[in-house]
Amino acid sequence: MSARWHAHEGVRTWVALSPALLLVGVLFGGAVVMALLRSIGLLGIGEGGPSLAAYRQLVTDPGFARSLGLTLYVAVVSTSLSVVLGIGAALLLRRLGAGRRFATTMFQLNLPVPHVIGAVAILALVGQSGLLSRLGAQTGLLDEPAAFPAITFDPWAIAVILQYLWKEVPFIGIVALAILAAGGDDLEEAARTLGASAWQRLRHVTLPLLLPGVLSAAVIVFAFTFGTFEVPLLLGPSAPTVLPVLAHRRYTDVDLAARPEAMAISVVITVVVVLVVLLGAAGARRAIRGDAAVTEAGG
Amino acid sequence: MTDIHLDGLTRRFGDVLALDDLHLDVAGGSITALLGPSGCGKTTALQLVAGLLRPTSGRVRFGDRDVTEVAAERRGAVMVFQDHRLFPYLTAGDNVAFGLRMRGVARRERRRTAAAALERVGLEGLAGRRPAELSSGQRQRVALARALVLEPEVLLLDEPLANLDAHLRAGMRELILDLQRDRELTMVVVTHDQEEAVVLAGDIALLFDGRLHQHGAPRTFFERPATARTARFFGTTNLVPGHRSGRQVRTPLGVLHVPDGAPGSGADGTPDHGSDSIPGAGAVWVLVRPERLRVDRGDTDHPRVTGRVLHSTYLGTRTRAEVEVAGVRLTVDASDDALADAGPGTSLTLVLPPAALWTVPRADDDGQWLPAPHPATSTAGTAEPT
Amino acid sequence: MPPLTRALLLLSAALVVTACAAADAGDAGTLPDTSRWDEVLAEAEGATLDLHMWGGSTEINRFVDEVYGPRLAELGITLRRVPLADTADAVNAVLGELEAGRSSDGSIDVIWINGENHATMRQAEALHTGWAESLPNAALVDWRDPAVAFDAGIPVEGAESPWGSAQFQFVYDTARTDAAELPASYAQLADWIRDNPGRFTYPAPPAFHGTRFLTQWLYELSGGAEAWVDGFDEDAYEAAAARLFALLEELRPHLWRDGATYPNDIADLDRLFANGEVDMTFTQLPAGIGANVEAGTLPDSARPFVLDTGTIGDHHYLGIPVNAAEPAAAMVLADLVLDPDLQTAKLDPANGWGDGLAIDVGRLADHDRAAIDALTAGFGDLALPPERLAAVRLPDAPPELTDALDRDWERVVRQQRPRS
Amino acid sequence: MTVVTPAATDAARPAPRPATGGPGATSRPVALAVVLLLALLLLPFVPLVLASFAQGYFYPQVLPERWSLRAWQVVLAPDGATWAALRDTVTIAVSVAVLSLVVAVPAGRVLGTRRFRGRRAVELVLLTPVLVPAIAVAIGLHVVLLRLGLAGGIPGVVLVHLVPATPYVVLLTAGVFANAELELEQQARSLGASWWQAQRHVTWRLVAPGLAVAGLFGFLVSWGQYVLTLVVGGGRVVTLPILLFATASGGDTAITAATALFHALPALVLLVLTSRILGGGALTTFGGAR
Repeated sequence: MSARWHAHEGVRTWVALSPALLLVGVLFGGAVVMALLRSIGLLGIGEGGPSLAAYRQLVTDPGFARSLGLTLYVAVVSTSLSVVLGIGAALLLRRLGAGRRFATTMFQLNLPVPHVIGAVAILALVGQSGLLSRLGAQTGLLDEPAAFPAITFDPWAIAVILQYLWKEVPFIGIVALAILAAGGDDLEEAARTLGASAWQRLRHVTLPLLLPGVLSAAVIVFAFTFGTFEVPLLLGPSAPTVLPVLAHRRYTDVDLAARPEAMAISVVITVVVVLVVLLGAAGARRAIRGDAAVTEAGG
Repeated sequence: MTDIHLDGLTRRFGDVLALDDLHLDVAGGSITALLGPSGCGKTTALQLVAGLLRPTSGRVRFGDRDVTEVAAERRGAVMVFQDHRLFPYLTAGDNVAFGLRMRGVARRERRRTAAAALERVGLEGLAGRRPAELSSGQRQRVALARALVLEPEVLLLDEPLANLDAHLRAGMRELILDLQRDRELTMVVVTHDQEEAVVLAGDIALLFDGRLHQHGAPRTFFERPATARTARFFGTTNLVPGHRSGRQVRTPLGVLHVPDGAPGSGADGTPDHGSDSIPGAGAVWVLVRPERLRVDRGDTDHPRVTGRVLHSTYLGTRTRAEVEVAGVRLTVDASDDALADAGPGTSLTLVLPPAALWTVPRADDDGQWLPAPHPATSTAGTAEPT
Repeated sequence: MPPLTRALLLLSAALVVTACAAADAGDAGTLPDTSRWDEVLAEAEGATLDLHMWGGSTEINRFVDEVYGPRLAELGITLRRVPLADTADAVNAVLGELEAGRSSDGSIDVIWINGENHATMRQAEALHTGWAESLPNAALVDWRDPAVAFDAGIPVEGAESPWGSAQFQFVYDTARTDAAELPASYAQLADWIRDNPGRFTYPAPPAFHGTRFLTQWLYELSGGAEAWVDGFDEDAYEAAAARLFALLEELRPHLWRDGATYPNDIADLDRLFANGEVDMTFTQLPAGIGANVEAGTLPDSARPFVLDTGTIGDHHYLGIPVNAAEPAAAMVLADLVLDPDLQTAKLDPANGWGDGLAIDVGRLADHDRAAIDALTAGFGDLALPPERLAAVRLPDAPPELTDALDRDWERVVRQQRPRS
Repeated sequence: MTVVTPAATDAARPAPRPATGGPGATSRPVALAVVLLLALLLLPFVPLVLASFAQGYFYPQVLPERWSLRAWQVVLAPDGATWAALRDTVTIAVSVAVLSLVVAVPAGRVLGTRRFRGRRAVELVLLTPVLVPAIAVAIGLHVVLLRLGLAGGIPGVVLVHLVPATPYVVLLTAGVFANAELELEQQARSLGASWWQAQRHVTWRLVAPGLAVAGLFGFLVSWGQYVLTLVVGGGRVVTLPILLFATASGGDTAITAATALFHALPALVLLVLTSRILGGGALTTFGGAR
């Protein structure tokens, strides 16, 4: 192979990649740069030069700290519960004999449904005057709406987490099913003949097999639950609220000085998410690309 | 050493009868091969022995212990699979130590035993490698080590060599035989390759369509096949149609004398299921192995036949030729120069040593194996007795 | 203002500052002369009019499409109604275009606007001025009424043509609350809240109804609306605000959900009220809650009421951006909506809206006036009589006051931080 | 995210062999647990459906006292805002799907089949827009588009939707190419097919279903976008999410419920459709289109 061919090969590679990188780079990169610049007071209304006033303001503002805490709590709880319940659901569905294909299709029916709709539906279900509360009233268990536990707009953001579970448990479940479908049964059988009990098979075969793929899917879930705006706005608590809602609230604040602060919050959201991504980066890419590690086992 | 007893083992999947009433005994410390074409139920049988499947009916006994209801993980039968099934997220060493870990053996002890096992299969020093970094041959040997390290009562191999390249297979067979002799394991090997069955197993059980067709020592399958189907499966290509009465068989090649011994009975006389209905006479196939036929050099009084050579192929150590005699095609394997020089069309006389002849029952319509006689030269399909 | 309320108010100053610098010397589109109205009609013929308005109420949207659409079509104008989740989106779009140098042929011809959005656009000089009072139907409007001449304390100066009027009213449920117990002032409301723990709340500012609810409370604590008519006084505000927020803190445990959280907007409050989680909600419709009851968003037993100490009444207007592509057609619409028969139709809840009049009843011809009187008589007790509303109407507060209220509420009530 | 075609795996396994339990039958507790799981997932749709057919559906009514088709008549009104919103939403989503595929196929092929220095870095760069929250990006993007004069129109919205959609589509396409047996291309060439014929008759047939899924994924990411559409669309672009939020702030629960169901329906139809295209019952994961 002449060197020229290799060079040619390399060039062709980067030419093929350029449209995607250009589009994502210019648009997304431009947006992030804009947000960064405005968070230090440039391009915005402030005449003064770049200043970290907005960030200093955030650090001193207890409201910000509480919001950050709440957002982390919501994202971590939603993600970990989604992983546990998702894997549980996958293991359950896998043991279904007849009707497994139908059940799995129904299981992921709400995946394409946008979150906004999920929020409206969950509010209508678990709000204090929602369907469940009304059933309580009809059966005499509850005498007034306030008797129903307040899990919407509540400090623990339970309705928000419920909505995320409603969408993300099927997502993790499907990823787990995909990984196990590519050789999970065979390895468990091999383990059985090697004397592994049901519990040992789960701990030493099924879970290790699922780990890389599910971990990367979990990163995606964390990034979403940490950064989304519509669901906590419709279902979540108002004080403290999650960072995205806080960022929006500061953003539309009458006081113009709040705008760099809003940008700073957006930057913080971005930084936290990118950090988590770097943590699970390898797994995330593999999960999305679908060639989970287990395929080598089949070879 | 544990012997295995399978009593009337049957397994049905919906309306598919995968295994039908299998009765088989495997002596402790011996190797039995379950042989047959794909879909004949041999893998299902193995899984039933391993406990990975529950039988629809029938019992599985290890020695005097009835293990039919015992779960695979407590049955003491380890299985090595065709696709090696190593745990991709564990190193080779950890894979081998897996079974020990399940038994709660301490880490240092496990590591030491695993290293020894790897060395035993010729993979010392590769304990740290991931399965993805090993060749298919190495992976299969790790799988073997993983099973042996548990010193199982029973070792079950499901087409262990099917995925390996030809040159690797011979080495692996030696390794398996060596390991088995070393630990006097009771071993059952499933394979579709009769050569592998003959080399590995002291005893072969031939299955067709979920039923046991013939069971016995490898030689009987070559020399004393019970039925034409067994013969064909084992590659005895010369089948001459004929009618037998007593020890004489009228065939298109003339009257042939066959040695004593009821047709289809195993050399060591073990009763065979497939052939209990054979009377001493009637429609039979006369079988003669190509390598037992010889070119006539006028130095014997054995029966001789003369035919025309259709074509011949040089196989290095010997030559294979196809000779048509009275409408019947015979394949001859010999290292005789005369054969090597015989071009197509030349006339050739072959010797039929009586000891090499054997008869198996022939159903009236069972002529499908016979290659359609060449229209131009053949006389009637099956020659009238002369 | 619903979520993303003033999402793009953000860009106002930033864009305006850069836009003015960048845009070439303001040759924003000039307005046709309204004195020769037939020429305006001619110029408007064949135009496509982009009307940007809050799209949250399907009834209002249907009213605009089905009533104004055909009448404009008769004049050769195609109405294109663009629904907004928040009027600030349109404000931002105009300011964005100006900032990007597009000072003419803009994408928006006319905006349904009032209050802060009006203030923002006037601050950015983004609205045509001086045209509203010269429309043919402007004669029907009482431009001397401060509620018309001033929009949230800022003089209209012909930059906005009134479309309708509204007045803040409370709503209660006769099935749950006895009319006699109703409070007549904010002081009595505070007592009512203490007596009915968990049964009252208000939308969180900067939601429109929340801000207005607190503004009226501030009026009562600072000696009435008169104190603010001639502009914003920082010290007077500080004094009154201190008393207001102290009171709100004291009342907090008695509110719905112990005052830990507040509904996002009037829609959430309506839902809480309709489902019996709280006992009061608000409305702005002079024609009362007939339309809401008919649409099933409020129970049949709901009734409006006002406090003797007064509630804020104001007008909502139509404004024409400086870079409007079809200013003539925009003026035709502004004039059209003031036709007496269309104002009456807008007042009638059966048509889905029930919005107050922008025109002065006194200036109408007898038959128009009779039609309106007959209509209001038919409202029954689902609406308050116009006289009752007029008697307690207070002017809107200057934007500085409402902005200060919003900011303080966020810090004190939402974030529980002491007022700086 | 992972392209799953269990139909293929089921077919690959000769005899049906559930891991445990009797041959083929499902043990009772497992079936019961699955039914409960599915019920829980479908439960939230119940109050929406009830509310959408009700008039004055207040607490404590469980079944509406007054049934009414008013909400659905308004939502489905022929010249109503809903159909216009649906038209725009579909136009945008389809253009996003197509454009993202056009950009993704070359990049995906390279990422899926070739090892080259910097591959990991490229993937990470492509991954971040998917993960960074829309609110943080929306504001910055709007100013960028304003500078480009594209704000406030459907083209601008399509462009901005490409940011969260393209990465998913590229990475999914990479997965498709990684799993496709591209050696068949050489096989075709050896059978005399030209480069172009090989692409058209072999490669395309191999990757088409997978690309359909990737494209559909781009469609669904755009389909559910709210913040980006609102901020960049400047209120002038009314997609279904925008309409849903506008009606939600309008307070009429019946119309909000009907609009929500109207918005959810097409996505569900697409799910069933694609599972049919890709071979009976094949499941495609949409990774929870945001």
